[in-house]
Formats: sequence, C-alpha cells, structure tokens
Amino acid sequence: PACAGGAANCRLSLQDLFTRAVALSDNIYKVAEDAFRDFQKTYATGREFISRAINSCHTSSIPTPADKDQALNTESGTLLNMVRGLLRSWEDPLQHLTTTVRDMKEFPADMIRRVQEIEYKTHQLREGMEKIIKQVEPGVINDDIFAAWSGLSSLQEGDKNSRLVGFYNLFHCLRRDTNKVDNYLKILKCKVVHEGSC
Amino acid sequence: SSPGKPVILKCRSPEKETFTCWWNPGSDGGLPTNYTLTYHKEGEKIIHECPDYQSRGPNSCFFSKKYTSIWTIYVITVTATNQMGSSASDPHYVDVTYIVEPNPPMNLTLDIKRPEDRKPYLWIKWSPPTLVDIRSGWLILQYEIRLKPEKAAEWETHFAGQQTQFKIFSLYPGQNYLVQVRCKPDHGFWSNWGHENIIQIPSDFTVNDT
Amino acid sequence: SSPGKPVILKCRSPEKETFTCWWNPGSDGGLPTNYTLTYHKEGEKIIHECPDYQSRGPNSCFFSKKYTSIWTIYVITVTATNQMGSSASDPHYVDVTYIVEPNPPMNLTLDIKRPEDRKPYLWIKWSPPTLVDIRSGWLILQYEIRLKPEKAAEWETHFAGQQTQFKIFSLYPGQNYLVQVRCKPDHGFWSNWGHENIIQIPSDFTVNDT
Repeated sequence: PACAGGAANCRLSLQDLFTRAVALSDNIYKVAEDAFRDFQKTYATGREFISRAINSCHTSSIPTPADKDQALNTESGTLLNMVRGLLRSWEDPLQHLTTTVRDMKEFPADMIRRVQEIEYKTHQLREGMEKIIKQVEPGVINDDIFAAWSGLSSLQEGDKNSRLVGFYNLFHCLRRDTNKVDNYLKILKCKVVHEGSC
Repeated sequence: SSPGKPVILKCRSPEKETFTCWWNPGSDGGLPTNYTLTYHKEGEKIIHECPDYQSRGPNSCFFSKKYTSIWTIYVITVTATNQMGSSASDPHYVDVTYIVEPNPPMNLTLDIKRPEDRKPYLWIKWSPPTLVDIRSGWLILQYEIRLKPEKAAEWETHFAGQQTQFKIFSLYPGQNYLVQVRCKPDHGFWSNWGHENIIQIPSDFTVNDT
Repeated sequence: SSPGKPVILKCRSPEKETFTCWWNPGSDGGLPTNYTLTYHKEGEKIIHECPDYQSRGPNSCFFSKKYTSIWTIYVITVTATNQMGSSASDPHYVDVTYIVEPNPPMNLTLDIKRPEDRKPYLWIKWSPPTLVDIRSGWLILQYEIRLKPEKAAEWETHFAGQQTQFKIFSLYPGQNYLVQVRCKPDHGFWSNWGHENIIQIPSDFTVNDT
C-alpha cells in the first residue's frame, strides 16, 4: 500500500515508475500495431504503400540507436532524452490525427478509438518520462531532441489516394517509433533498476 | 460545537484511468457543516481542491482522466467546517495503480459437456468487464468462481488465474447449481461477484472423487 | 531459355540481432543459373550484395549482426541470371523489428510433485532458446504450454507469461500425458512447439477442477 511508513518516505520508487512506463509503452505499441494492421487491411492491401513510406518519418532527424549494441552502449541519460524527444515529437501529429480521423465518416470506429487511446496514453507516458528523468538524472533534460511535423496537408489535401498515403506513412511511423520507445524503456529499466541484468 | 473529524473511507479506480474517494463526515456539531477535499501530489507543494463533488454521490470526490496520474502519490485530506470551527481528517495516501477494483465479469455462460473419451463436466465461460483495458494488456485480471447447490449453505470457490473459462468435474447429479464469477487485477481489489447464473446438473452426471 | 522470376518467400529473425531471407528460385530455363540477392537500406542509396549465401542453406541469405539494423526498411531483390538472360524478383520490403520468430524453448523437464500440505501436481520446467538476450531487456519472451492425454484429440493450453516453469494440478490419473512448450517475443511471432515430452500420471493422482 502507498506510503506504509507515512509521509516521510512517501514517493514512488524508480522501479515503480519504470514498471509502469514499460507496461504503458508495451501497451501503446500493441495498440499502434493494431491500428497499422487495421489501416493496412482496410485501405492498403496490395497497394505497396510501403515503398512510399521509406524515409517518410518526421522523427528520422532524431539520431537513435539502430541495433542492440548501439542501444546498450548509449548512456542512460541520452537514451532517456531520446525517448522523451520521440514522445514530444508525436504530440502534434497525434492531436491532428485524432481530430482528422474523428471527422472522417469512412474511418471505422475501432480505428478512431485506437488513435484516441494512443494519444491519451502517449500523453500519460510523457508525464512519466518527466518524473523518471527528474529522478535518474535531474539536470539532464534536453529539449533540443525534437522533430517538428509538417504532414497535416498530406492528411487533408489532394485526392483520396494521396491522402491515404499520408495516413499510411503516419501509421507506419507511429508503429515504428512506439516500438523504439518501448524497446529503449525496457533496456533502460534493466540498466537503471536491475543493474543491466533483468 | 465544531465538527467531528472526518474519516476517508476508501479510494477506488475501476481501470487505472479515473478514481473516486469516499469519506465518512463524522458529527456536524449540530450546525450546517461544509466538507472540502484537498490534495497535493508527492513532491509538489500546490494544494488542489476536489474537481468533482457531484458525480459519485454524497461525501465523495471523483477524479476524471484529466486529474488522474499513475506517476505520483496523492496526499488527500477532508476538512469539515462550520461556524464553530473546522476539523481535518488524517491524510490518506493514494497510488492509483494499487486501488483498482474492477467491475464484475460479464456474459457468464454454463454448459454441460460430454467428451467421448473423458468424464462429463460443467463448462463455465465469461468475459472480462468492458470498462477494463484487457484486450491490449494494460490491465491483467485474475478470476475466481464460486458455485453451490441451490439449497447449500456454503459456496465452493475455485481460482481460475487469467483463464476466462473453467471446467468443473465433481458435481452432485440432479441438483440446481448457482454459479458466480469475480475478478481482480494483479495489484488491487476483488470486484463484486457478478450476475448469478443457474444450471441443472443431469442425473446421470457421475460423481467424482474430489 | 532465360530464367523464371524468383520469389522471395520470407525473412525471419530469431533474436532481433540477425536475420535470414529465403527465396524460391523459380525455373532455371534448363541452364546453369546464378542467384544474386541485393538490397539497399532506408536512408541509403548504396546497393549491397548478400553478405552470406552459405550459413543458412540453399536459396537463402544470412545477415549477421554487422549487417542488421532495426527500425530500418530493407528493400531486397533476388536476380536469377543464366546465359540467356536474367530475371529479377519483385522488391521485398523488410523491417527486422517485425519479423522476430524465436527458436523453440529447450530442456523441457516434467516432474510429479507431492507437497505434504497440498494436492500433487505436475511440475513443468524449460529454458529459453539459446542466442536470445533476455537479460538486457532487448527482447522479452513469453511462454505457452500445451498438454493432453496421449490418445486425446484436443490439447489443453496454458499461458505462462515470462515464467520458465508451471504447475498443473488437474490431470487424469494413470494416463500418459504429452507436453510441449513454445515462446513468443514481446512483439513478434510464436516459435514452433518445442520437443515433445511424455510422462505417466500416477494412478493415485486425484482429479481436480481446472
């Protein structure tokens, strides 16, 4: 139970914070994966949108580890800030995605609910990251890690096909980046809380 | 006289996304008394007031999604105030992750199964409460079943882990059985028992050793 | 004649650190035909050739750690060439993030346990597949068990989460049981079922409800 010892040590431990962050990031990725599969099945079957999704993610400007050794050798404070930067970079596109899909009659209700769920939960996870970074490395918050998104027109303008490409790219990149965030957090949890050996 | 000391009874969340606290007002000293719930978050100084005293009935405070965070501990106090003075409850500490009490499971169905090569059994199936985000694994629930012959005094309970189905082999033939299911998250409280269901066990249902 | 068009069948990674692709060569036009796998990676223009055609058998290409990036799309093509001409497959787009399929768990051992204070149970233990790093958080494995009496038609499955052991309480006394385990990464495909193991349940093993 919370604060069995009363106010004196009434604080969530780093283990508590990381356990919740990892449960949330794992969950967010699964919802993003479902949303991507749903979109692909409904709108993209046999249309090879993937070929146009290459180099399409607005967050590719953020240098991040691309394999296990790079991730394990990245210093914890840096990796934490990368996660924070990726999440902050998705605030704007998720807001627009939520409002755009909500107004589109042809979007299935399930898909709309998933997008809203992802937006709500990434917002929750961002709050958690602020708390974790404050405990792990108080002075290390780095606001420079951020990628602006300028894809709104691709969701709203042009013919139906080009708009579908715009949505496909967004769902593709969301799936990728939520996977990155989840993987980095699982590594950080083992590193910071379990001294590298989960 | 000045009011008695309120007592915060409990705080519960159905799904880790909202939560509600209830308190016992205590004596009002015979005067019109006003109750205020205030809280601050661990590590912060700002004192907030209850965002919604209405939605969950008298002597309650409802924290919607906007006010609910799983990243902090809430230190909550209820103060009673009337003309003669005021009285504050002891602080109540809340970690939303640990106060989850889900709604009961639903769609309880009962079936007698007779596989060729094995003994007959009662097959019990149910589905998780809708509100809870089970599908994507955000909340993991465990289940418990209880059943008893209609006129029996005592329930027989079975822990089903995370399964949403269960087989019962040993039953008394010819009896009407009442069955109920409840659920609990890994850190949290048992829900109420769900809707009761009833089934008649056929008279040729062989009794097994238990 | 010139060769038929090869088809890239699938690519798989057993531990999200290396990966292999397999292709169906198609017709060789009756002439000695050579197959070349080429690829370029997202964010790069350079065309590379398969680093290792041998390690994973015929019509395959193995990408060791050195050549494997995650969260990156590989555009892969296989070209068949003989005296009469050549023929290229359709491009195959792969991101190693989404093709993880581990090898099955190993060392499955079965034991009947008879604790004094509790009912007897079957204790199932196994170990994760080799080469998978589950220590650093890079990959998290979850397991599923299935078992059935030797002659039964249907398997009974149990999800074991991240544990590498499991207790089964309700079994038919005197029967021979087949047991298998498989695993799945936090994000990816189920492995095949592992090696089958068999155990005889003692005749004094009480039947319980599952």
